[in-house]
Amino acid sequence: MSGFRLADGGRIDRRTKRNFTFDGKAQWGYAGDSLASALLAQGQMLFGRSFKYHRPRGILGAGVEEPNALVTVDRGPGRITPNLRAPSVALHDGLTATSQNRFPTLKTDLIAVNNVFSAFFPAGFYNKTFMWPRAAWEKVYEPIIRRLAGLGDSPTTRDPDHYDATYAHCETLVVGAGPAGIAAALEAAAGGGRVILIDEQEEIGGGALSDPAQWPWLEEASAKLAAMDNVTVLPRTTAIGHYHQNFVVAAERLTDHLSVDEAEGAREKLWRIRAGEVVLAMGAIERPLVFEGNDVPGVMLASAAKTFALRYGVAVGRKLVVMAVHDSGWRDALALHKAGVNIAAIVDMRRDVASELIEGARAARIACYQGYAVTGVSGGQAVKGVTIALAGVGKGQKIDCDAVLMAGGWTPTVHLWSHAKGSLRWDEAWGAFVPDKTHEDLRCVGACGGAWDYGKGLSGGLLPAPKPLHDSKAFVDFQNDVKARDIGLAVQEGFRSIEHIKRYTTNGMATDQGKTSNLNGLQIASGVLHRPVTEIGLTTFRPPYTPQSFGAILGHHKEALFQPLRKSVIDDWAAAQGAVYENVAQWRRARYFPQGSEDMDAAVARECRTVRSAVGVFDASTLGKIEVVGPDAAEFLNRMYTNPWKSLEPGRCRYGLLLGEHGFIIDDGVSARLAPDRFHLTTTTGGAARVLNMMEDYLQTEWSDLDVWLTSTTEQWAVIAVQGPKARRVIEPLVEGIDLSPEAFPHMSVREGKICGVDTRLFRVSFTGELGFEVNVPAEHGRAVWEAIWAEGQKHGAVAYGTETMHVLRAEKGFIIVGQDTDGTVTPDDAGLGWAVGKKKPDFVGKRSLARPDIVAPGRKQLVGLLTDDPQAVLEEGAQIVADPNQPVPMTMIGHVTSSYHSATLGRSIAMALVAGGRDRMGETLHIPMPDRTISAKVVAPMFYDAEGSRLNG
Amino acid sequence: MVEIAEIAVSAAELKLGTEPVQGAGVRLSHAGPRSRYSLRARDAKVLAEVVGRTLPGKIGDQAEGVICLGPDEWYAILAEDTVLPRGEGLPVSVTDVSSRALGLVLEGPAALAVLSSGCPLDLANMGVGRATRTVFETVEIVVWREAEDRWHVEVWRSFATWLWNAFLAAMPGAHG
Amino acid sequence: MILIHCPYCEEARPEVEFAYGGEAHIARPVDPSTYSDEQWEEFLYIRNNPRGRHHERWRHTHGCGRFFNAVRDTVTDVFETTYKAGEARK
Amino acid sequence: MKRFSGFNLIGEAFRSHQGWPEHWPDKAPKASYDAIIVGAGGHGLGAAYYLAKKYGITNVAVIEKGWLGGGNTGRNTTIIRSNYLYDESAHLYDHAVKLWDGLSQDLNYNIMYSKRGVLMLAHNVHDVQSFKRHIHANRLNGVDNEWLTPEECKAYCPPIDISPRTRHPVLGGALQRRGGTARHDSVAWGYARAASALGVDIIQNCAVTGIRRGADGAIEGVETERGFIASRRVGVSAAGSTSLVMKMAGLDFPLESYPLQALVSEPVKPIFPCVVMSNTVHAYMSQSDKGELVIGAGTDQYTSYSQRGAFHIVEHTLAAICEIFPIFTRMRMLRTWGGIVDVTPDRSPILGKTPVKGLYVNCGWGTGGFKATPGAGDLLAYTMAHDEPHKINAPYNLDRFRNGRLIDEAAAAAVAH
Repeated sequence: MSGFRLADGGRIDRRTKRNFTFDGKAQWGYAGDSLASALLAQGQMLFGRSFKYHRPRGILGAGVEEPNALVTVDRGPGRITPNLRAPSVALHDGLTATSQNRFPTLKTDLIAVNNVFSAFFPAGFYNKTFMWPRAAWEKVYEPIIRRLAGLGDSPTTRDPDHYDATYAHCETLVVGAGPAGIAAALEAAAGGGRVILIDEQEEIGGGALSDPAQWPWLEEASAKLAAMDNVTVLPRTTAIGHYHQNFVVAAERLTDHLSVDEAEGAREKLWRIRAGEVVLAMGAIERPLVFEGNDVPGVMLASAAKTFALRYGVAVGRKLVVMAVHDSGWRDALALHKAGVNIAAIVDMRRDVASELIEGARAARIACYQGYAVTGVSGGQAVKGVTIALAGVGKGQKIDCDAVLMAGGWTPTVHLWSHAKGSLRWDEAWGAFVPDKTHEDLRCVGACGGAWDYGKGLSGGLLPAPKPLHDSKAFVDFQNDVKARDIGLAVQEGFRSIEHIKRYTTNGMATDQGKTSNLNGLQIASGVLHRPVTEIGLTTFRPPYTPQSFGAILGHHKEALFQPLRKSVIDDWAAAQGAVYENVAQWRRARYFPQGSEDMDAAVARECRTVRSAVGVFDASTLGKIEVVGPDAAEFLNRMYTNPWKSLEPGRCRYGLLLGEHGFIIDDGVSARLAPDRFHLTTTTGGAARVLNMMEDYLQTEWSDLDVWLTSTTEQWAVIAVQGPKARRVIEPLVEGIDLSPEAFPHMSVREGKICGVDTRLFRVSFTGELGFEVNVPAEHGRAVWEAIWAEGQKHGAVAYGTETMHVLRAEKGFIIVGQDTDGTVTPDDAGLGWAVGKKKPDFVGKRSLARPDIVAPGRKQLVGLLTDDPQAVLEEGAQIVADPNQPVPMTMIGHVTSSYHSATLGRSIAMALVAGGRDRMGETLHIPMPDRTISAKVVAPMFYDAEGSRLNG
Repeated sequence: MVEIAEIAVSAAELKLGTEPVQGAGVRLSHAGPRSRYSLRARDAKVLAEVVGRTLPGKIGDQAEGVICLGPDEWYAILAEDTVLPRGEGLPVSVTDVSSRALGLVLEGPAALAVLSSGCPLDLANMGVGRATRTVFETVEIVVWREAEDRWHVEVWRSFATWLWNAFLAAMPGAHG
Repeated sequence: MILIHCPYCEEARPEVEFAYGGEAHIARPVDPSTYSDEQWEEFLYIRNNPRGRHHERWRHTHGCGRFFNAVRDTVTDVFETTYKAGEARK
Repeated sequence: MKRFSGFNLIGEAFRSHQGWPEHWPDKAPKASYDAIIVGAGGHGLGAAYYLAKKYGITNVAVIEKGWLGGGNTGRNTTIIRSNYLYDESAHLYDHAVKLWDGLSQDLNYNIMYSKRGVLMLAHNVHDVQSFKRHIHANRLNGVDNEWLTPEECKAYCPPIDISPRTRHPVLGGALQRRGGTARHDSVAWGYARAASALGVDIIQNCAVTGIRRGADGAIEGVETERGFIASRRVGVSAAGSTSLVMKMAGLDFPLESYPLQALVSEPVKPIFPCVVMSNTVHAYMSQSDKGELVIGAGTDQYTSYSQRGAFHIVEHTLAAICEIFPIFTRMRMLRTWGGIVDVTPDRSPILGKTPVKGLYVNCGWGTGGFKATPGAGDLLAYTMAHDEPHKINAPYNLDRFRNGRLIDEAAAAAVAH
């Protein structure tokens, strides 16, 4: 049928038809319709199924408060969105919507048997059963419960849409563009400051959209706002939360209201708004009444029926009965009557109702029943009629109707006010909480501020009924199937705070977050407990105001832009060579350079052999670098690092070990003194930012008297390590102005000069144990210099090697990697780096902690080398070490393997490990129990190659 | 049945553009090579003498490419190949960081909106000629308002690719 | 995202430019070696953690780079004041 | 206490469930108790239950300033696991996991412990080394934890994107099959109901205002909004408020309280079968029985008691979630909330005696307290009953901050070079 569209009226465009489908069935509506109004116009009453009992449900509200009519909208592959509220879905051509949480169909839902047995599933039923047999919970009960629960289906593919985000600033932000909000915006705009006015609906106007008398004014005001260039008006934008200092987060829906082929650009946009003043004009939401049968499709809020009729030109029924406890019900009824909707009767719990309302109703030939309450609703999937009774207990009389309108009074929308930690005050007249105090520059205007005259009424939605509460089937939370009696049961079972009652019954925890159920639940609880509402408390509102897509919240941080991936200037060259990468902190680094069909082991073996026998080139650019400059530079480093720095000659390098104040190793690196007042520090790749921040901390807050400054030069320098017996021969032809001879340029020294014509800081250092240089050149020249060195290197059989080979080569020499061979609980002595601690220094960061009882106690884990009895067995890094392999589990573990590799140079495996009392165990055989076998290994010094270091001077 | 399509472009595949990109009301381009120095000193006068330039006195001020970033810190964006003396032995720090950063330029009426897509500052209220260190989402940048509609953005070299593409994502018309 | 008034920049700036630095006015001893284990534990680990007025350090990392001190109410997160490092406790 | 069972549930259905008594009677404080627990979260209620059930001390009061279970117990993401590295941690959390198993039956209250598995994703070589270390240590400690290849991770949890082209490719994962989730509120309610059935008084809306110590310095009782309550044994299990309570006893603690946020999506049909955690991208997620995706965010950087966090934390968390699980960008955030987590310098708890005789403490659980609930309760009870820590919680003393014997799990997963 299609007889529910009124002859005229509404803001819809009757000349423009919109075709759509619901549950596969072709339907149509007009431009300006919502999915809900278009379906109602077609006589659709049944929209969804409830969460728990799968009861048939219709439309309750006309806005974001809607708990029942949830649909899934399908905009094509990857563009499926579940749980959308039909009244908030703008109609567009080709809209494809389906109902949810029903099996197999909306009309005949087999799971509705739950409803028959609902007596067995009261609040908290799951706590009381499903415990036997033990295993059955996860195996049987839980899977079933999980399948019955949930609403729509999650998307199962990648979302092709993208999302925008921005920051915005204004002097005044107005949330809600009803009459009060628009007035506030106009007033603020007149002052000249930047104003942002946002509203969640398709067009601004709020309540005025449902009141044709206000449309001319609305036109005018909208035009005025549009004309002011200091005003930004954002419809389809929901303020989801208020955060500290008037930081309001809102999300704008850009394309979901358009047909798929009209949609272009980002789907949604996140607005992160910092406002001087925030004005909340979010209005109020009408409250349902709690009576037997109040969830039959066709029972809805009076304000919703008014909106459907006056804004969308749709009658929600042919014969309506209004159940009111508030004047607004009468006013809406009269407005509906005026719009041509047939109101059969107005039933009001109150005996004394303002005479002009009664006269108005009589004049409209509407039967009036004061002092009566609806006690029952007939009809299953649609209303057939109601039973009313005097004071809810008298003899019942039936009234035929096909829709029932509830006018239970109003709840100010104070969500954002609460987000801002504004306090609330109980207002008897409203029967609701209204804003009280806040420390933010924040105010509420219009209905949400409690300042709105839409008549008087009773507070409290529970109507008197012939049945006792514990037998009542009156619903409070429609989506979660919470009945008044569930709240009674919760109280009976000892739950007295609203937080408890809410969690036990799940009242207010559905996707509408209690917009229509919180206050009714609260007042029912207060009634049962015979205690004032204020003593029961109000559940705090949390962001978001309405459900918000993850997509808009993550904005641009999606896929390729999720997080920056840092690459050195030589990275592209490595890629061209087919390098395999690993991520290290924010960087990616070449791990190895496979040739042909080589796997990692083969490639690394080749790279290692070549470095040891000829030469290898390695991109060390990601190492952190800090320029330390000033007269007190040496003094500062002396206080930061464990070892002495004042005595370091310009032109020389030193290994620096950095501890936290807790005495454990946090970073290391080789640093150079370029001039009496200038040092070039290096840190680990991952430690760069951390170390600089730590040094700044000490410099600024502890030793601010020192004349020294720190500058990050990590990205100023590209660093090319040239390592191997032929290293000098490779760079010799390229270097100008530096005498590379061993005498003039010994190991652990630095020179400034030129290479390939560009400035260089040339370090003679080695992390491989071979003769080695680290060429520092300004990053912009890094690639060119690298290629020059590479070309030269080809004459000497050079390889490019990656981090894996670097790890193997340094392990052969027993050099540690902070973060791999140390783990934040390792002291210098534990790591065998006691030599790097200045014994004579009175103080350095972390020194005092090294004297703590447990740090000086015997038996600490110490870094040692391990040689497996089977030279080909490569231990797994992280494998645990025991002294007695035959002990039962739990075993006593005395350490773990920190580094382990096959060493091509030595033709066997090598490993480093942290072992309790390790240095006293030299020569001991320890055991590494693996799942399939136990590997035994001998404890040795962590130095496997060229112990005397002769190759350094090759 | 979950089926996750491959992403079109990965973080590793992002490219740093070389040519200017024109979007609706905004143009993104490279500022080109510059000499850059980090200048530090307790006493601005001593430093000013060393580098032979006037140093703006207030944080956020800028004079001839020298920006006051902090009470003892200035950042100089100078013509390519400008060399400043190190002032060795003096209580100052003059450090060449020419290669550390790249300069990107956003210009046009929509430039402010592009920058505001990820920068939390109220840039509309930032005076022409002023500059500051801040962030674009999680990435540190230095923003210098060279003219009403022209913004010079300094970013560390390895973050430039991400920033370039983040700007593109916020540029109407230039959207990938 | 809280706004923090930087006493060096002399303007309120967004939290993401700052790094929190823990409780303020915990001076590192000039000569830690004179500290007993108990004193050293107190310096390293014991924190006031009040509900209400909290003296704390912040660093304007992505701004002027300076560490400074602040007094903030830990219940409302509202700043009472911020002041330069080295100034007396407020 | 009326027994909970399917049989009684059906029986009650025929009398409209009017026969169910209060879970726990709301008691007024007596003049004195043999033991007082300050804080009626899962840990505190658990301690009261085990004091009465295992250690024969039934004259016990649990004092709560608000409503029981209203703190972190009701605000966490309900993850249960025990695959910790160090022996001390593995033993502590595995003690808890053993108690989780069968807790529903012990309490006659279905707390919905669901062993659906906790999968921790490794995204770089350092993660792999660190996870393997955990797995080996767990195996030798008798704690289940196994290595999964990326394909096995995908098979176990299909929404994971294991493409090598993501910003943080999945290189594998560590799976603890016994890990999972439980219903947080039910845990508090179940303990409260079972404890009060054993004679424990649960006193809500009764803030502690002072701690009274005798001339010898020993505990004599607690001052409360409802008067003085005497006891020579007081156990403080007050999470974020522990510093404040300890100050009343004249003790300064190595604790700081930070805001921790979490959020849930709208409910959908089952799509996410387990718990997945990723430390590298900072995200963890599971799906509740109700169908909501339950997502943990990070802590804010500053200390606070506001139970309110910054929005950019949520931005980063959801970006991370959608990076690993790209099918969820159109899912919608339904509710966010904040808790106050008390963090120690080594991010491990303090559980045992204090320098004050008769004063015991259980705090510093940081973001990991829920999983330990039964264990922490039992061990606090044991320590109070014997005036001696159990060998499992002995290492979790205050001395470690003086002598340096820290239990630093986070440091052990130190960031790589």
